[in-house]
Amino acid sequence: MKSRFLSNILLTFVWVALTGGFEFLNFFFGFVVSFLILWVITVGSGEAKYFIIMPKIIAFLFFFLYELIKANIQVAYDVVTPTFYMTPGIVRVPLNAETNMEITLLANLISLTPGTLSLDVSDDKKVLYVHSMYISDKEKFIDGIKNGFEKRLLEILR
Amino acid sequence: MSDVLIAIFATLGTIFVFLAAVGLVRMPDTYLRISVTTKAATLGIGLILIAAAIYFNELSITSRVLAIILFIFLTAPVGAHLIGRASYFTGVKLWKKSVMDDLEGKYKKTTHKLSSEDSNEKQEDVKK
Amino acid sequence: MKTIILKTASNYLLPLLMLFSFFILLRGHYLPGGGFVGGLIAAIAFVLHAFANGLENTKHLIRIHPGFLMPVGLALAFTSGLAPIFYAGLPFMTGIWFPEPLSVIGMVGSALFFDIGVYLVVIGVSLTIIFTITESA
Amino acid sequence: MIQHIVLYPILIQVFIAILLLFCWSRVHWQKVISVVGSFLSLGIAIILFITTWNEGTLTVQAGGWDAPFGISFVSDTFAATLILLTAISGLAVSVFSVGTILPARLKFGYLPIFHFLLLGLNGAFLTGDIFNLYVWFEVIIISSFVLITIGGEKAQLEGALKYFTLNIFASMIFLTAVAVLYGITGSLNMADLSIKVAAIENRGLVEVSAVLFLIGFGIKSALFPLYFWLPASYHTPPPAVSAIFGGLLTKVGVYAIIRVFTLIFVGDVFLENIILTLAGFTLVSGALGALVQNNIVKIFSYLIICHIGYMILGLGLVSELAIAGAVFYLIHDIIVKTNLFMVSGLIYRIKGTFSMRDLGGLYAKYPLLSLLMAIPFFSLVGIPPLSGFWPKLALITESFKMSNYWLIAAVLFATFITFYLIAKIWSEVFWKEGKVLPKLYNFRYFDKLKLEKKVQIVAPIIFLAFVSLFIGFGAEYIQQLALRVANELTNNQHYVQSVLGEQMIAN
Amino acid sequence: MLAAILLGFLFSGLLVFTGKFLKGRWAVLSASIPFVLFVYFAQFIGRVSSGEIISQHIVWVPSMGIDLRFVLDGISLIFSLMITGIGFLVFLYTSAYLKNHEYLDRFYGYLGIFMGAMLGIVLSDNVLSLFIFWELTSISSFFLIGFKNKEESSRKSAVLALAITGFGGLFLLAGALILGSVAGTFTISEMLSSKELIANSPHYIIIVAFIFIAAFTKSAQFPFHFWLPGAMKAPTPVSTYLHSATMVKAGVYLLLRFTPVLGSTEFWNSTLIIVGSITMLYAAMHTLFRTDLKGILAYSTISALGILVFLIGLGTKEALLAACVFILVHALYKATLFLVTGIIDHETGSRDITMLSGLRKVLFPVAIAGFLAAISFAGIPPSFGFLGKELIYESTLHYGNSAILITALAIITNILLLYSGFLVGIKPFTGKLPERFSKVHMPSFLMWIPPLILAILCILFGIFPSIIQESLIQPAVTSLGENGGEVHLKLWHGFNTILALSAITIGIGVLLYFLIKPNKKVETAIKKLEFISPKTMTEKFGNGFYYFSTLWTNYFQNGYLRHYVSTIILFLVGVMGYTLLNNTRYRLVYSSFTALTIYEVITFVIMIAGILYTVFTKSRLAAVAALGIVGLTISLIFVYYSAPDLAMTQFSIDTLTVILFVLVLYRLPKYLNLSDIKTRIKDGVLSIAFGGLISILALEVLAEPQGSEISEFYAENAYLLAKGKNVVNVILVDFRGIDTFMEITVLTIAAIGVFALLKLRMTAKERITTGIKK
Amino acid sequence: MEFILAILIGIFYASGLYMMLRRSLVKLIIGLILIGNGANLLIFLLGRITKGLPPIIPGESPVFLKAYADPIPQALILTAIVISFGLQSFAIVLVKRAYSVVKTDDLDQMNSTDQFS
Amino acid sequence: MTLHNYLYLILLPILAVSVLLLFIRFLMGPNIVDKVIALDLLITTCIGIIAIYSIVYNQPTFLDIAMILALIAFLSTVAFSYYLEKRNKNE
Ligand code: NA
Ligand code: NA
Repeated sequence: MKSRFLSNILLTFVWVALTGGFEFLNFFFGFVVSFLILWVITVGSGEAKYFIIMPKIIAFLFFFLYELIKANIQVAYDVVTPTFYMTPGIVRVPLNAETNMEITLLANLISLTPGTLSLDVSDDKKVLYVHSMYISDKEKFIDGIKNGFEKRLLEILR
Repeated sequence: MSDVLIAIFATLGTIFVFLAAVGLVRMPDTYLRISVTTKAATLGIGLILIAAAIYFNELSITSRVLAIILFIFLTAPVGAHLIGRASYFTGVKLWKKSVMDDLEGKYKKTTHKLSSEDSNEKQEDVKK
Repeated sequence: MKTIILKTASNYLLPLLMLFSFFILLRGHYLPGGGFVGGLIAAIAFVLHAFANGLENTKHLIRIHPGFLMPVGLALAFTSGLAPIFYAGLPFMTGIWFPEPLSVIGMVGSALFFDIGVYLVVIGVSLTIIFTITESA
Repeated sequence: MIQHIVLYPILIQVFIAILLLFCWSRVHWQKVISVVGSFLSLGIAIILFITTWNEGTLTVQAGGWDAPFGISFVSDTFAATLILLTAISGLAVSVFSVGTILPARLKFGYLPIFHFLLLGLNGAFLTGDIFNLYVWFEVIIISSFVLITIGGEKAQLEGALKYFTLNIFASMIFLTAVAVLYGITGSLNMADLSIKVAAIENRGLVEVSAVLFLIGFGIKSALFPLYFWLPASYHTPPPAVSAIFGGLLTKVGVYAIIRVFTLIFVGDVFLENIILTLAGFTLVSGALGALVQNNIVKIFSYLIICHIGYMILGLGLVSELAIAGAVFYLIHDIIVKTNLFMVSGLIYRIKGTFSMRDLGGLYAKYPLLSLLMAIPFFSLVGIPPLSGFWPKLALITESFKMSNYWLIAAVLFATFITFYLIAKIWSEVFWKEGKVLPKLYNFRYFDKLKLEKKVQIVAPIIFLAFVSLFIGFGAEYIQQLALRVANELTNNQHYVQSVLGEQMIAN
Repeated sequence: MLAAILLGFLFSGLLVFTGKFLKGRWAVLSASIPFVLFVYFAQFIGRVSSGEIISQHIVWVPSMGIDLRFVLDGISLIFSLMITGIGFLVFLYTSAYLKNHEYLDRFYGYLGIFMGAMLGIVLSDNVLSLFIFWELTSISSFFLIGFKNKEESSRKSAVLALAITGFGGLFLLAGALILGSVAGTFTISEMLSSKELIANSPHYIIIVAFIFIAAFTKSAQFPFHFWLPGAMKAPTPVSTYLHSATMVKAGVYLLLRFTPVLGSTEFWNSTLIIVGSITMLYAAMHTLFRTDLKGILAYSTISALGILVFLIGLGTKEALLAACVFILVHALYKATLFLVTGIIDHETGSRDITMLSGLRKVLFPVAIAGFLAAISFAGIPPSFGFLGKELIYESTLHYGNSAILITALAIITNILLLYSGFLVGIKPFTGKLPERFSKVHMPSFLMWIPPLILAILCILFGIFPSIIQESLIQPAVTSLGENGGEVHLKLWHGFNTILALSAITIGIGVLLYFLIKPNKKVETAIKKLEFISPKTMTEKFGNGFYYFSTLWTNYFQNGYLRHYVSTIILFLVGVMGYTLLNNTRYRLVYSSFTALTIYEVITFVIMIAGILYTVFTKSRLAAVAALGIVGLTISLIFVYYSAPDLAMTQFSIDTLTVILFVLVLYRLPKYLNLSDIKTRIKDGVLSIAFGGLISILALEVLAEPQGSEISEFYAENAYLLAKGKNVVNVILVDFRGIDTFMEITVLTIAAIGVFALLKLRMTAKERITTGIKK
Repeated sequence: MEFILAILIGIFYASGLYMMLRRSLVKLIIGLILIGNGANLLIFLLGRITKGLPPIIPGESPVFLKAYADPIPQALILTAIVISFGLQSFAIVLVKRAYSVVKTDDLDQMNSTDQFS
Repeated sequence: MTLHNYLYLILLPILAVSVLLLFIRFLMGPNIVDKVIALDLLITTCIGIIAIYSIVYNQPTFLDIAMILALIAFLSTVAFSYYLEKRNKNE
């Protein structure tokens, strides 16, 4: 119930931002619309509470942006230069993340940074298979993910 | 001032998009293409959209721009994941210089069940 | 498709898309959009959900049969067209409006209800078609 | 406010259809709603007809926007007549459907779609806007697609594919024509177009767009050499569907051709010659096709094509009398063809086949029913003084006045073949001793039906037989009507005035 | 008079419901209908003979010039009395002949309709109403010929007869309509005043030719005669009534009726003389080779009809008088003989002339009737037939230069007819009675009285011609436009050439009767010549025509959708190309075009490449993806050219379409390349022509100015009146809301269609199947 | 620009027709879609095209301040697109059903209803 | 050079060329997956083009189209993946 309420508030803000009218009536209307939508689709079985940890999120966002730009440049270099310096492959990364939300966010973040791509999660949710452009050292690569994205992400989410 | 900002954002964005396009053409295998491009474009489009937001400088438009960016960031990796997975099912081969394939033999051919370990029983191999 | 990534994503994309669809519906009279595109986006939201979670789950989520939205939408559109005949003896589909605009939606009148009718029909139609095809695939 | 009535035939069908959709799974209610609704809409059609007859052309501007800005709906005598005929055929087929359509089909929306089809027909007849006409055409064809495929039997699907493709293609050509017309006039209102097109200097473009309209509508009305979809498909759906198709569907095309070529594209000799040529070939080709068939429904299908030729011929001859002939034929044909396909349904119900070779013995076993069926048969041929006879008088006379002897020959030829075929059908189906046919499983033969079902099958046939007898024996009324229609069509300023109002024309 | 005509129809209408009641012993009562009518018409004899013309005018369809305008003059009267009088006897006869027949009620029904229609023909003064009744006689004849409808030959004969008479009927229709538009009226009596106008009209020949075809088919003139022998499949009362006494004379009546209007021209006279004489000779010869009584009678009827046409062709006063008399003569003796034949057939079960003899011993009154009729048939004094023949010779002898030739023709015909008359009327009754016929009974008096009455009349009118001279013949001749002089019918003219000719005729005829014995061998011999007979020719033509129809239909309706499409497109390209290229000015107003930019060029390049890729790719999925790209570029064009709503909609629809394709496709087999290179080139050329024309058309339209008042109105009023700023949306939900309403209706229907198409599976219980597995 | 668009529309019509003349069911439908797109673009072009000025009344003003694109063709096309969507989806399903019943994608083998019987 | 000219004459053509490159990949394939990726990226790039275009013509309205593209584009990728998986499963 609480989580649904939070989702509701969140959606209300999205609505207000979209319509651009900061009046009480618009908030109210946005709330009603969001409420109805949530009621229709009965979503939100607990995940939404995580969104309230705002500072950590912001910190994480900056970390992510940094990674994003860094990796982009690395790849860009490889793209524009005539020869490829890549050592690509598919790596099996064991997961600490447990819930669907955690796994999904992690996989997406990995995918979003250039050069890596989450291919799939094993059915028992223990392993993430990642395709990467640069695997000079497999252990180092896995370590980078586990101590980088995963650790920070789980900090926020848990 | 804002004009300069717009120009910078737009230029950077365009370059990223362009590089993604070049990458798509140049990359030697499907996984690399997915890997390289989807995200580069995402970043590039995000930057261009920010340029537009600055240009119009209006709350409703800015919020719309943010919504678009949010959406691209939400969907692009999922799409990449789906299509990458589908590539593997359909037997798209890795680049010949690839160094490893941990996924090999993990998919059950008929049900597409993915196991986490190399189990003792022999798994059917999707790739031919 | 059995992928938790898509499944999880679709769970947060669904409400978001629904919100957008409603937003696009309402502002159609002033900006690009309207019942048709709005309805399509809503339908696409559910289709996405169905891709990720299987059709049964999506149907369960919607609760009513999507086909039912078609007569409801048609009836709404029809009534909004008939209203002027009964209300003021004006020809079919003549626009009648509340005198004052509402802050978010703008002017409220028969045309708006008509557009909502369109919205419902489009959702009903798209979902009926896609669900039927998926089921018999 | 009397002109509000113009939209009622449309609104009632919308209402019925929506109501039927709400009763999706309650087939019994659907049947009741459909029949009661059809009676209501017949009532409305009669009122509209009488009002139009007394008051002259009526126009209602949908949405309250003056022409040419909104969509005008116009009921002149022509439109009102067709609305009336649609209501009559609609009522008959509604009852017939209730009696003959399998429950499986009824459970999947047969009746709502049927009423959507009637809605489309009513809309097409009443609209005064060329693009809106396109939309009504789409309503008609999509409903007909659904009706022709419902049940999904192999033959149905194969026929439907051809039906679908060529009709969609016709719509595209129609749309192309609308684009051209809008491109040169900037208008869509047909009355407005009537004025604007006349003022256009580049007659070549007008002619091209007219050709496009002719071909688009020509496909829909099954003219030679555009008719191929019809013989491929009309015999595949259940007879109730064929009845409404055979009676009304191709006629919408004819209606549209007549409307467009009397209102918008007037006085182009080249086009008139093309229309006449097409009419002649249609008469002959349809007759030749009918001659070689063995399946009675296929014979009727080809006869539809053949007889379209009469109507188009009347239009091509341009004179008021000839158009009156075309209109008379149209009136006759709608009723008789609808009935004919219902009759074929009845025959199928009795014997379980459409094949002339296998049929037989009807007259011995069902003398009264046979006599009843003879009425549409002989009306179709135009055994005087039955309904099909009268319009031919004007067509032959006017062809003669144009010194177009080969058209007279075509008319006589088509009449002769029809005549011969009906004699042959009578001889083979009714007279000949019937074979003992293999029993059909799951088939309820006519004998075994409950009285209620029998009435639902036979009553509509009797009803339409009486209507066609009235057309024949009350030919004077029909001819007066046809003359008035022809007069209104050839003097289209009434129409234009009614739609645009006095001051618009002055500008 | 309308009532008189309708009585027959009413009677048969009633029979539909009360048929069972009349089938039994009350059947004879139905004869009261023609009897009443006979009396009704008989009461006009006095008024008509005094020169009065009784007429009735009922407005029916005035706007088409069709009135029920009935006129009872001399010629109509004769026919009316014949129709009702013989009708009365035939009705009586039938009640016994078809006693307890399962479908007696139907039979009477058809007869009733026929009688009404026949009266309609002879009474109509409006040529179109005449046509209406004309067709009704064909139809009722169709039902009567096919009465024994379980026999295939009956059905075939019925269809053939209907086809031929219906064919003629159409010519009557066309002829009447043309005549009507030339004369300015459809009323025959009014046409008389415009005789000159009609004769001098350029359409005179076609009018006459059409009316001739109608008359010849109905009256079985060569080469349209062959349906009549076939029509003998009908029960004997029908042959009696329709195919000898009345219906076949409708053609003769038509010619007589139009003699005053159209006659007395070279074309009229010589055509009739030629056709009439060919027919009378040809048919008379045929009687020599027949052994079936009805066959002989049929051919002799054709021959007699030939004589009538021939006489009308002569067109002199004498000839017309002879025609009037001969109509009656023929009706009386032929009806008698048919009825007699019917009795023989009914009682002995045979109509084969070679088998029948000595029947006088068992059927004495019938023998008398047969004998008397044969006398009249043969033209032996003092019969009415003799009188008729004298008149014929008189008219041929007075026919100018070719008198000798045509008289010779008439004599030959009459000799042959005499032979056939004896054969039918006398042969079966003379000689030894075969053993197997010894138990033959006399039929009911209802059957033998009617022929006897007729036979007696054959002699009575011969001895006392004055009975009918003043009352019937004179007014009839007058009504044909011959007013000069009185008509005198006398049995005895003194010794003259005509008498000599009669004597020769009778002498040779009787000689022939004793010399030639009919036998089957001759009949089979003549059958070998069938292949050049008009009937065979017609059948061959029919088969050839059927073959042609098959070819034609198969050519166009060959089952290949692509052929249909290409035929339609060929037609479209032809007509459109002709009009467009004829009127194109090939001018491009570049200044009015918007400038081209690099991104647009690239968009176009991609779009075109996408289209081509869609067309030529070998993978279905790739085609769908390429279609997605094409859709995307279209959206871009909508963006470039200010149509945001369109861009959105196009894109969302394209995405949905792709999804639909994808969901459906994986069930389908791989693309196959099925057409050969030649087909592909042909299709390619056609496609390019089509696309090229559309492009030229678009450019042509762009060179024209376009009014924009309506869009300006929308732009000005969208917000002020319709409260919206997105004008496109305002149009959709307000200005043109009904379009949108119907658009969602279309969607709903499509969705239901999809649902039904995929979900509705006829279960085995619902699917109708035959027991036999294929 | 208009010139190229006109040619492009011709290409749409031509290739649509060419596809319709093939024997494959799927190609047939793609052909119809292409021609439909061509027709829509034709309406668009013949309604005259304007760059960068959508028919949306800007800001607070009640009427247009400067020239704008003609909204009517846009509304017409919108209706036409939506209708074609309905037809297309029906067509696609029809193909699917026809294939599952007739067991072939080859149109030439679907001519039983035209034959004499 | 004004901002508008810069965007119009330099950036838009670059984006257009990118689209062309992507299209070339679409044509080249070699797998259907590559075509799908190219299509997906094409749509994304179009969002960029539209955004620039809206600046050039000062029409924020066009951003709404970009929004729709962003909302729906993803779905065709999902559909194609669905197709590929399902087809593969059924073989
Ligand atoms: Na990455
Ligand atoms: Na809308």
